[in-house]
Amino acid sequence: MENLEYERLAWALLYGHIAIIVIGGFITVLSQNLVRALVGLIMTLFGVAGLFFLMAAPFIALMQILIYVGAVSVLIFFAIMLTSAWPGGDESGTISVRKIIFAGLAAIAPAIFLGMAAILKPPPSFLIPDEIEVGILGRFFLEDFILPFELISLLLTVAMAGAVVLAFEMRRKK
Amino acid sequence: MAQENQDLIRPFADTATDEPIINQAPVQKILNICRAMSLWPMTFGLACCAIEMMSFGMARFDSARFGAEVFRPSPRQSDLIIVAGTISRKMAPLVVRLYEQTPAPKWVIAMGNCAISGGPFVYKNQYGIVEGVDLIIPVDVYIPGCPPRPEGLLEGLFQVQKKLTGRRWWPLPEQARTSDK
Amino acid sequence: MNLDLRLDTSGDFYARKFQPTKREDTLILNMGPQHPSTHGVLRIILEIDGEYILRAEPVLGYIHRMHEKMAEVMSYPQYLPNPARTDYLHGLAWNWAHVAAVERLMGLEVPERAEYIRVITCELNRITSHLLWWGAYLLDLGAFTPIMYAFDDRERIQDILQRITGSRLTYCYYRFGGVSNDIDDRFIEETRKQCSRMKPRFKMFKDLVTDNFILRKRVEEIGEIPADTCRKYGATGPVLRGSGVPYDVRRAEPYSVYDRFDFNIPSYDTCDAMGRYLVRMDEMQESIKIIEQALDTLPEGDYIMPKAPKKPKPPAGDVYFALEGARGKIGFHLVSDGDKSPYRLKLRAPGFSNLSLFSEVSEGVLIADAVSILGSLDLVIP
Amino acid sequence: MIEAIPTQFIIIFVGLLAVMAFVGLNAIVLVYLERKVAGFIHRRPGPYEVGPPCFPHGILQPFADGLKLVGKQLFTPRGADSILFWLAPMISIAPAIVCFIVIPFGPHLQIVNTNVGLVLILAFTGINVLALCLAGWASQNKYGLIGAARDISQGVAYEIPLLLVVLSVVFMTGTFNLFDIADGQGAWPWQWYIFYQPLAFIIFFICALAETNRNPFDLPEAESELTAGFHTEYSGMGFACFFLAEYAYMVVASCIIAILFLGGFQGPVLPGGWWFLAKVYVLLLIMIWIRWTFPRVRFDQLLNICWKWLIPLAVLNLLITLAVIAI
Amino acid sequence: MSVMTIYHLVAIFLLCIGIFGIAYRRTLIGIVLSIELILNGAGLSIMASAQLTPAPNELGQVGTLLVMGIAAAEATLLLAIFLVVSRRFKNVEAGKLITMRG
Amino acid sequence: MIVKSLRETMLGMWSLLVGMKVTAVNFKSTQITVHYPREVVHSLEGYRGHIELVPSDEDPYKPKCIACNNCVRICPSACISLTAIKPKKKAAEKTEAPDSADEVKTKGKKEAPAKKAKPELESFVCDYNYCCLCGLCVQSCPTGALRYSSNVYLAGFTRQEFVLDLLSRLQNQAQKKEQ
Repeated sequence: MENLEYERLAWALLYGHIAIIVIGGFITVLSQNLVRALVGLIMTLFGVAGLFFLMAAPFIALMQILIYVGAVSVLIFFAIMLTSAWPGGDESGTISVRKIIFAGLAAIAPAIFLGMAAILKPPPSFLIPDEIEVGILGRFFLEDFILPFELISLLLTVAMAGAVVLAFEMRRKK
Repeated sequence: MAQENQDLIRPFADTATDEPIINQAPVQKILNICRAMSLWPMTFGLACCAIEMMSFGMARFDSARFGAEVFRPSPRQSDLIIVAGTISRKMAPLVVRLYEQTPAPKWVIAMGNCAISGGPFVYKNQYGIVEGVDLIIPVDVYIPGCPPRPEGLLEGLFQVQKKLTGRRWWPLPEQARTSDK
Repeated sequence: MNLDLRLDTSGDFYARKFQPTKREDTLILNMGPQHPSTHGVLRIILEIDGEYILRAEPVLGYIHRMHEKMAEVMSYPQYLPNPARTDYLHGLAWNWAHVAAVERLMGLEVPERAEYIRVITCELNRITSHLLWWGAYLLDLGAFTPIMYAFDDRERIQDILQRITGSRLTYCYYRFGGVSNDIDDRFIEETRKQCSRMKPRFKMFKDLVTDNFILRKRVEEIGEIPADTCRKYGATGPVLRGSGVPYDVRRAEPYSVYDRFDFNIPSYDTCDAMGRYLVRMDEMQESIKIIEQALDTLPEGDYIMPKAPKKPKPPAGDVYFALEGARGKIGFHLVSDGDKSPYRLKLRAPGFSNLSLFSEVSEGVLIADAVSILGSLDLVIP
Repeated sequence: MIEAIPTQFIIIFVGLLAVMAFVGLNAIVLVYLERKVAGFIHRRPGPYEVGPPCFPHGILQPFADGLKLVGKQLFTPRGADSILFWLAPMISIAPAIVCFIVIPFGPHLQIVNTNVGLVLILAFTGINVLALCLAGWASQNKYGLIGAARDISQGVAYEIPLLLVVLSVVFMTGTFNLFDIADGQGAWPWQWYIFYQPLAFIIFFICALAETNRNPFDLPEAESELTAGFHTEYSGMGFACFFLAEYAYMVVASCIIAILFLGGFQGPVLPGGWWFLAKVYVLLLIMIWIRWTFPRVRFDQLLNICWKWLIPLAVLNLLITLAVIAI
Repeated sequence: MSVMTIYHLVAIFLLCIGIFGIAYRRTLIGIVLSIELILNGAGLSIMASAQLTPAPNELGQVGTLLVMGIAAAEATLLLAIFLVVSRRFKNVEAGKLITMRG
Repeated sequence: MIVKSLRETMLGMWSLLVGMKVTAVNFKSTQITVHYPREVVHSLEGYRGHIELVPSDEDPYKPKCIACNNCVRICPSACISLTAIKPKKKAAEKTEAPDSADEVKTKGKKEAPAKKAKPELESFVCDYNYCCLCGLCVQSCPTGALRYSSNVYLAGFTRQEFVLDLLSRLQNQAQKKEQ
């Protein structure tokens, strides 16, 4: 009995998060105002974080919030403010129908293939995932996945350096 | 002169007060008492009286005792506009704008003779002074003096509280004992 | 008189005239007239790039009170209360300037005791003015507590002054030929007490603020004004002395009885906000020195000339009288045509000259520094 | 899937309500405390007269302020993005409340004991930056915009040493579980981590001040420079929300410091909850004391402190910690 | 339909709407927002595949973390690039950046 | 260089602690606040408030004023207006308190000082709204009929409240004193 209630709750949560993701996605893509689009993206990010939670990976969910919401979207916000702080510089204005059609086609094509693949050929799966310790994850990173880990560190460092170099070039031009 | 000042008056159409969300008498009364006890003034000094306005917030007279020490720099967060000083014609539109920027339950104190009437700066052929802030924005309480002492401003604060709640909350200064400070 | 009060987001006359430069993505920021750090009614239009100020232009006149015009309408004694309202922080100096200008024009001989009283009260007033500046400046820099301590002392001095002058702020104490009230023993005693009280206070101020690491970083090497620039703009007072020029009217062209006292003219050649800060802090101590000397040597006698003119009518002619106010050189240029009111009066307000520096100094600094510089100039916009 | 749901769903719900009450109460106490402490430092009584004689010393002052703010007109400035404008205060206050559900207030006083508690708090406090940016941007006010830009730079910069310092503590304990971290320390002060990691404590404290926008790092709302910074245009409840959020984050920061460095609920004699409360309030008092003593730092100095001092020191601290652990 | 399919469908939705956004948006920042959506979809898909199948869970989590790291790096770089672009071209609309020389 | 900057920073940190000590000392010291409505400051003596009439020695209901108009003429803000009747004339038109400064000014000029018989004061109005508290009127008074009040607690809802009819105030004060 209790389990049934919990299962219902779980489904409700699942669909709730999916709804958030869908709404957020549409806001992100269709909003005329870039900051609102960013808020839509944040909605989506929270929804995805919620799905991670439901998949029993709270650490990844929190990392999603920490990295995406706390860092990436703040950076994008910064970019919006620095490039087009005032109305007119963003996405206002009409967009041609042709463009919408092409964009829609571009989006639907993979949707059909992948969607069919996902529905018709589902791999074996189960309902209840395991939660793993953060420590195990860390050990995994440092033992088995040391190369990707180092690579991503390198990538981040290079990106930082590149950003700094670009920013300095900008300042010099002043 | 009075005729010219008429030009400065404009209908306060932009500052239409919203209907209160809760409009029950006892609730309103409690809310009014709360408002009276936390009048946040705006950091808005115009001239000499502003210095006395500072004294009013400082340790000796300490407006904090009556919940009025939170001087907010932004008009959006303040309740009380203390017009402390002479209003020149150049400043007048800005005073009006500040008044309009302040959200609805708001009160205005005209502090000092300049704000009340132009004070010592009223003379023949005078060209730059608005003769009284009440010509441009509605004033609730007047405090005369040039400048008034901080006690006067405190009395003005009490008057605003009286206007809000219908009673004076503090004893009269006549019965006060003399402090050694 | 047609004042258009409609809300206009494109800015008013000044902001429109202040065209942005060719550079893109700069922001025109309107600081004031109602802004906590412009102290009342100064307005500064800034063009900023990020946090850096590209150009700054002060807009004056939000408290234009027609002091000069007023003098032409009113008779000499009727004008007595007004100079103190020109610079409401150091009112007595302005009061003195007016009185002394008329006295000089009429050739009146002021009794010695009156001169001493003038010196004492004026110096006390200078201390209150500097104290207020000190507090307000630190308020600009984000420290809230010092102004409270400054007002503690300020209130005490104001009490002392109020007993004899009758007001706290806008004094109307000096009269043609003397002062309006004699000082008594209680005044002398209280002043002495206050002087000795101030000395440990300065130590406390130093501990709390002057030595503070954060404050030093905020004022050192900020707003450097070379002595040349000061001369160009006619800056005087602590601003000039903070740039290493020990020019003080009290010493350069001694008026009244200042030549009898032994005091230093503090000056710092760092030229920055710290220099101006230290000059004012030292000046308060020098003022205390002057007051103590004056109290020691206070002569007996009249406090006002026996036959002081009630309604002076100075002979035709003009006179210029300058003295050292808390903010710099105060000048009164009085032209009389022999009537009961001046023909023309020109006031030299030190704040005006000092403010004109701001535009040049604040180019290329951060907004926070601009606030610091503005505060260190110690402006009272007349 | 079924197991994936936290089994104490109801507990969380009730806990959230309790936390909201706690946050509100705390804000009221803190506002009163702040004004009173400021008053005493200035040699004046602070709030004193408000309230009937049975509530002396102005204890009712914060209530009056709160109710007044509720009764103020809500004002959406012209040209502002009204949805985002009112969304921002809510985004600001909500994560603060979430943070409280994983904090162990006492040995048995914790709503959710999760293995990722510390990460949760770090993740959710980061959202505040976003809220303040939204507030500054949406109000179409230049002061607000500058305040928002300052807040982003400040928030992003100070997050880094904060994380590094937290990591060095986590390496010592080997867990993100706040309860375990607190439990791992002994009852006596020399068993607390402040004793092993004094540098980390100082860095964390400075970063906490910066993250909660407290003086001397209150640049996004620098009163004398930007009038009121990002909340210049907020009136009534919007302002109150930011106010509440600021105090809530202060409490969160103090709680984290107390748990990470001061032994959390550990302490001799008294029951744990009281110790925790005492530690948190001592930290809050120090924050208030600092606020009323120092001037504000400048913006570039703020970033210099972070990049030139705190981050190298934090890295150093981390390396030393690792070395000690390895040995 | 199994739960994993639902997750996958959500991931596909994110991918599609991201692609749509890339084509539809005019400004570079809008395009970055869309790319973030796609990356999220990828992360979700990886997570679901690892957690809900017999595949090792760590693999999925590590993969997602790597995706996040890439997203962060990309955002940092793009921010700097946008600043330069906006300074040189005075706008950040993709359609108007037609010259190759700055 | 590094050592120097480190040393500087350390000294700076120490200075911060010193500052905190100062505030802590002040936290403990006694307060200087005057709890105003319950107690008043000790030093109101000498303060120039608005002016009041001084009663004559023989009759506390009668002012010392001889209606010489000196104060009216000297007042920079033209805030005093007084009317007087000569004792012989019976019916003098009653004037009300003037509203604006212009009116006051003209009135002040119209009323020629009666020189021959000792005139009796009929009304003495000080429009405190214009006063600048310079004290010239008190000093110019030949009979010492004016004094400063130390009533600094004025505040009201209208500005008309501060158009002070000093004569009736004098009578009220005399009445109070009798009681």
